[in-house]
Amino acid sequence: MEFVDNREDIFPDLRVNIGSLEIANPVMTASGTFGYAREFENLMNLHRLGAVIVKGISLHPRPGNPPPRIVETACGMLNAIGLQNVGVDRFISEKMDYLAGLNIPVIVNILGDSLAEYREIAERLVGVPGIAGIEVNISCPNVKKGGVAFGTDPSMAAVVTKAVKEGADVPVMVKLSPNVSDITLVARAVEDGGADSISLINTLIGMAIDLKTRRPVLANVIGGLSGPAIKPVALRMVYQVASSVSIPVIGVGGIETTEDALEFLLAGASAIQIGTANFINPRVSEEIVEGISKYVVDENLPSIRSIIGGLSINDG
Amino acid sequence: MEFVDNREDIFPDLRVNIGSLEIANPVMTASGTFGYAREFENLMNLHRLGAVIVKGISLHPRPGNPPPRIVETACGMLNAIGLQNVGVDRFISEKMDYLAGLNIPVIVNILGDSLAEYREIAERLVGVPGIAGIEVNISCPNVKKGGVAFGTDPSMAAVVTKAVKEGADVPVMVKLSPNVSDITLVARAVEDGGADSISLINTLIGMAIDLKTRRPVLANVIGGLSGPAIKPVALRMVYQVASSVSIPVIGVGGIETTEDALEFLLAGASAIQIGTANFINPRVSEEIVEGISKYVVDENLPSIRSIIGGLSINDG
Amino acid sequence: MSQYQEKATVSRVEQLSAKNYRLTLDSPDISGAAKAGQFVMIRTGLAKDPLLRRPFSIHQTSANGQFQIYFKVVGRGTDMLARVKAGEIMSVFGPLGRGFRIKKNSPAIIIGGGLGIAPMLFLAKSICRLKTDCSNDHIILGGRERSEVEPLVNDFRQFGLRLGLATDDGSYGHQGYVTDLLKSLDLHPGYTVYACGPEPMMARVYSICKSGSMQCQVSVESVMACGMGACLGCSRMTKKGTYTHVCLNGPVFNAEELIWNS
Amino acid sequence: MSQYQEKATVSRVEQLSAKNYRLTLDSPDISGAAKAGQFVMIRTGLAKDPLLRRPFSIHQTSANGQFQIYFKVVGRGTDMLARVKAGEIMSVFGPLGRGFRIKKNSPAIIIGGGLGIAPMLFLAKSICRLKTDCSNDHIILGGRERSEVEPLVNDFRQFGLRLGLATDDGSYGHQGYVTDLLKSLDLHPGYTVYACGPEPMMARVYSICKSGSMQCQVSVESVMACGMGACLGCSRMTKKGTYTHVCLNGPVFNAEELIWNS
Ligand SMILES: Cc1cc2nc3c(=O)[nH]c(=O)nc-3n(C[C@H](O)[C@H](O)[C@H](O)COP(=O)(O)OP(=O)(O)OC[C@H]3O[C@@H](n4cnc5c(N)ncnc54)[C@H](O)[C@@H]3O)c2cc1C
Ligand SMILES: Cc1cc2nc3c(=O)[nH]c(=O)nc-3n(C[C@H](O)[C@H](O)[C@H](O)COP(=O)(O)OP(=O)(O)OC[C@H]3O[C@@H](n4cnc5c(N)ncnc54)[C@H](O)[C@@H]3O)c2cc1C
Ligand SMILES: Cc1cc2nc3c(=O)[nH]c(=O)nc-3n(C[C@H](O)[C@H](O)[C@H](O)COP(=O)(O)O)c2cc1C
Ligand SMILES: Cc1cc2nc3c(=O)[nH]c(=O)nc-3n(C[C@H](O)[C@H](O)[C@H](O)COP(=O)(O)O)c2cc1C
Ligand code: FES
Ligand code: FES
Repeated sequence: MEFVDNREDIFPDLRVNIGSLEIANPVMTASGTFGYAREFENLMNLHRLGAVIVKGISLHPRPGNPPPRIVETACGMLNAIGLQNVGVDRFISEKMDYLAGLNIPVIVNILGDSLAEYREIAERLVGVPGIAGIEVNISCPNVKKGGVAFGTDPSMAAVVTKAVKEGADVPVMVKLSPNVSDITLVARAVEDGGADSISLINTLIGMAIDLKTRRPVLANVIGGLSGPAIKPVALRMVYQVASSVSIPVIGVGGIETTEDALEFLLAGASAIQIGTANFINPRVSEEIVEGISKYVVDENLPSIRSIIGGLSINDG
Repeated sequence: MEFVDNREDIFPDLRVNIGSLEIANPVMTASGTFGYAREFENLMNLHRLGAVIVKGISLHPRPGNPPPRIVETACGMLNAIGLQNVGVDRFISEKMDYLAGLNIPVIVNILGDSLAEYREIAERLVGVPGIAGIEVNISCPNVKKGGVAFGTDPSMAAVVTKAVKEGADVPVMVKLSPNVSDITLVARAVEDGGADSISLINTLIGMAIDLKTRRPVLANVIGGLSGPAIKPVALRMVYQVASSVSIPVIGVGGIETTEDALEFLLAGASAIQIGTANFINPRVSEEIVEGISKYVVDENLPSIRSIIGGLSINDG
Repeated sequence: MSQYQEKATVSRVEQLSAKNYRLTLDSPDISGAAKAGQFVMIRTGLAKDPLLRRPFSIHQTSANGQFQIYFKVVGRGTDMLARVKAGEIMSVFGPLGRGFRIKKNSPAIIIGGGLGIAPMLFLAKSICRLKTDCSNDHIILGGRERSEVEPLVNDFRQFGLRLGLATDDGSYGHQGYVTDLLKSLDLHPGYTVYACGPEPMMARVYSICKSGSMQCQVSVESVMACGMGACLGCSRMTKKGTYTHVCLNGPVFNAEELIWNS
Repeated sequence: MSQYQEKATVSRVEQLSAKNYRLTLDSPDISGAAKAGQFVMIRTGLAKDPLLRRPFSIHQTSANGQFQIYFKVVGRGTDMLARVKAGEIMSVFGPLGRGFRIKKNSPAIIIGGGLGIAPMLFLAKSICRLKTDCSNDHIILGGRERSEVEPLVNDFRQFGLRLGLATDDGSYGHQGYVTDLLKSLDLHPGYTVYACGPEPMMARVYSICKSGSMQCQVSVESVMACGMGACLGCSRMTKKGTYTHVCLNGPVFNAEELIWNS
């Protein structure tokens, strides 16, 4: 057995660490854009993913917003899904078996209306097989209560983080809203609150108007802007936050290509999430894993980790 | 003389009021995207503009940032011009003669490093013929001192507004930064500070990375995102601010077409500014004036004013 | 359920009227798997704008690995699609959704209004193939004016089913609605009505079916981002008071499951 | 200073090598007003992405109202431009910038490296027209390999000026740099050198000119949003310590005005 050459297993070495969680490669699918993964099983090889983050789960089922819920904008889209989901109990009973069977890390995105709800969702997920982490959504613009205030007020963000940490038995990633004056304040607050990692950005709040009807296009009036349009904002915030905290940062916002993904790693992200791009090319996440792999080989990198935060800034 | 039919002069009626300032139509050119207007004299009919807003002027000349200063992004661009300008004195002596000769309202965009500077620029503009208003830039992301802090802190924004109002002899429009948690707080603060009107949005802060060199594309690292990509954010903020203050609001951000412009009016803007689109089609502002004119005729509107804030919201 | 993301070569572009086009695409996997009433999502350009794919019903498939879409230029995506040239390659994703559930033992009335005619050619073909004789089935095509209906009529004639035609302005066929023609038939509860067209048309069709106790399947539209259940964008309220998703549970629904305003 | 935004019809598309193309555009206003060294801004697509126009030197103009650009596919905009077909209409804006200042009484050495060859055809033509006899003038073209140079040589031959050719890999002409050929000439202070190419090439050309006390004009690039002085994006530091703008004060500068790193 000692003669088996294992280099093929670790070369190219794409593994990254999100705190105590080691994942096979830095590519995750973003919450709300990949269903419960099963939707993609015939379209790509799910086993190639670094991790799957599932649609946001609340304590009780939510019907979501009335239609229209989405509208395309320039190089982006607005969504006001309104966190339609089956609630944590049905999520565990109906969705987790399949997800656990995939043998890839599953991160559950959660959202509550109150501190107590956040903590309770985390508690219900305790001991459920297959869950590798929790992503706390404190930033969804599409629910009226709580959500927004939690994400824009650093001290509230810290308190929510603490509540989830107390309830959870897995690492906790907190997902930040970009709709704030100083993202580093919120980031440091959730770090102090005990977050194991930070993901950003959620969507920017936007609006679209139908000139013919003179009404907002979305029934919910406002929605969350995602897609390539927001990539410059996401990259800037990832860079700022990665420079401000010492926990791992996961970058998300407008990633469509391997190059996009690598730029986020250079900016300081330990991993990335792919959102809207899944709608355009359902195989995109696998293709980006392949692309990153090729990059590590072509550039002769010891591992993908060697470029994380590798951005050079000219002080000249 | 009483038999002269003047209806042609007022039909279609495109006039709008920005407080005490009446302009012939709601189309302005945005600061920093239209030079000092002269650059466009052979390309369009400058007299058709509702108003011209000139490149941001500071107390002393500024050289601006080293290149690269711009980079294209998805449906947008980042700029870090760094407020290159000739300073207020040379602006008055070298640029104002031409601008005053145009006989259209000229609004001077100003930026200072301190309260005293803001007020002093306003004072130097007192009595200069041809100036119809001042637009106060409290939101430029590209200068290190002052600028950003003024724009993101409501009380600072109010103080700057007051300082300029004390110095100025023309109406004062305050231009807000979108990089804030709650734009309505800043808007109400500048209204309380005495602003005659509010324009928004300035650029979102973003970043671009060159994968090959592993450096930020812009020498300044970060820059301001403009263009169609940001329109949904601008539209949402204009809607929110127009619903929160009683002074006129001027909408800017990603406007490229007549439809875009009309959507901002529906959202509550009394006028609009055209920025990045000038770079793509130097005649765009004139074409939008024509487009709005046609809309008023086709829709049989008594005046363009009748659609300002005319958005219907479904409460159903 | 097999879905494919295929690079399809455009083999033919037909302009059927001022704004209506038909594309033929070489796409063996999709055309092989497609069922009547299903749709595809097509990327209309190479760049990031327009960003999202656009949904189009499968108009018909052929045994040699091709399928067609029939569409109207209404905005930027369809405008780009109308400029496509034979030989170009497009990214096509499908077949998607649940198509029509063909009732083999029930006489069929197929109703297509405007662009709703698009999926009905595939349906008519499938019904006739399944039944071998469909001379007792009906098809009713309608539109605002001649150009919305006439160019497609020959394709429908080949199956030998009874054809009714209507236009709002009377420039072709009966002047009036497809529902006038529907009502003029000797309707009985055994019929299954399959309809696709503007919402008000489908609402009227459904109300006729309801009073006549006939089965009614409708193909509805919704704004879609993904077309395959990932975004939850394409919601539509059901009679049960819960949302259903047009891309997964539709686009073809039993009309009675949905809420109709009329 | 007349600038036009023209809807230009593409009358010819030539692929000169794997990645290099030449477009001929019907654009009477622009081609009528253009001077050698000026450029145009072209919108490469119909949609909002790519958003900005792209700058291209005017390669040559013709008396019948056409001009050409010669370009290389390096990114999304040029990729779209390479897919353009004859008959299509493009939005073109120009002529822009300050071109070469031709010194009528000074023998010329024209140096084009890589894509820097693009504006030099127009310049060579203009010099020969102005001087009627340009057999004492030189042109030196260089590139990395044969395909970057050869396809253009015939166009330059027509003027009867002395032609030197160089490629980095020796696959065509002299193996080495255009500056080797420049140095091999019998240089004297009376010459005016006109150069366009990669920055290091222009830096070397300028340093040769400086030591030889020759006039040197260079055409430089910069990222541009507007191409006409409105955005202040295209700044470049001058020896005076102030920024100049490539689109207004260039793209052709006296090399001594600029700072060269080498
Ligand atoms: C399942 C399904 C099948 C369809 N089949 C066909 C077909 O066979 N032939 C055909 O011509 N059209 C069909 N459509 C409609 C087609 O998808 C839209 O016309 C197209 O997406 C418009 O794209 P655009 O970029 O040209 O318009 P846009 O610029 O996006 O919008 C222009 C106008 O079209 C409306 N619109 C945009 N997207 C949709 C959409 N997904 N559904 C409905 N309205 C929309 C907008 O509200 C707007 O008023 C189908 C839609 C669905 C959901
Ligand atoms: C005055 C002037 C004249 C020019 N003339 C020619 C010409 O005759 N033929 C020709 O092939 N090219 C010319 N260029 C360069 C040409 O503008 C760029 O190659 C083109 O803009 C690239 O667009 P893209 O969308 O394909 O590339 P992008 O996708 O935008 O970028 C791809 C690569 O090209 C670089 N690039 C992008 N824009 C520019 C730019 N404006 N200047 C320099 N590098 C850029 C980027 O940094 C990147 O590395 C000229 C540039 C200027 C400023
Ligand atoms: C349709 C849709 C639904 C989303 N739902 C969620 C959600 O439930 N929870 C969450 O934290 N983020 C949600 N997001 C945000 C994405 O996870 C991601 O942060 C954002 O879209 C930016 O990334 P992108 O530009 O790659 O899409 C959703 C985004 C979209 C487009
Ligand atoms: C190149 C450039 C320079 C700008 N300079 C200024 C400026 O000096 N002062 C200012 O208030 N805004 C400035 N802006 C912001 C614009 O006026 C406008 O607010 C912003 O670009 C959004 O509008 P748009 O999307 O239509 O471009 C600048 C924008 C650009 C693109
Ligand atoms: S379109 Fe995405 S779920 Fe239906
Ligand atoms: S490119 Fe805009 S000023 Fe030169």
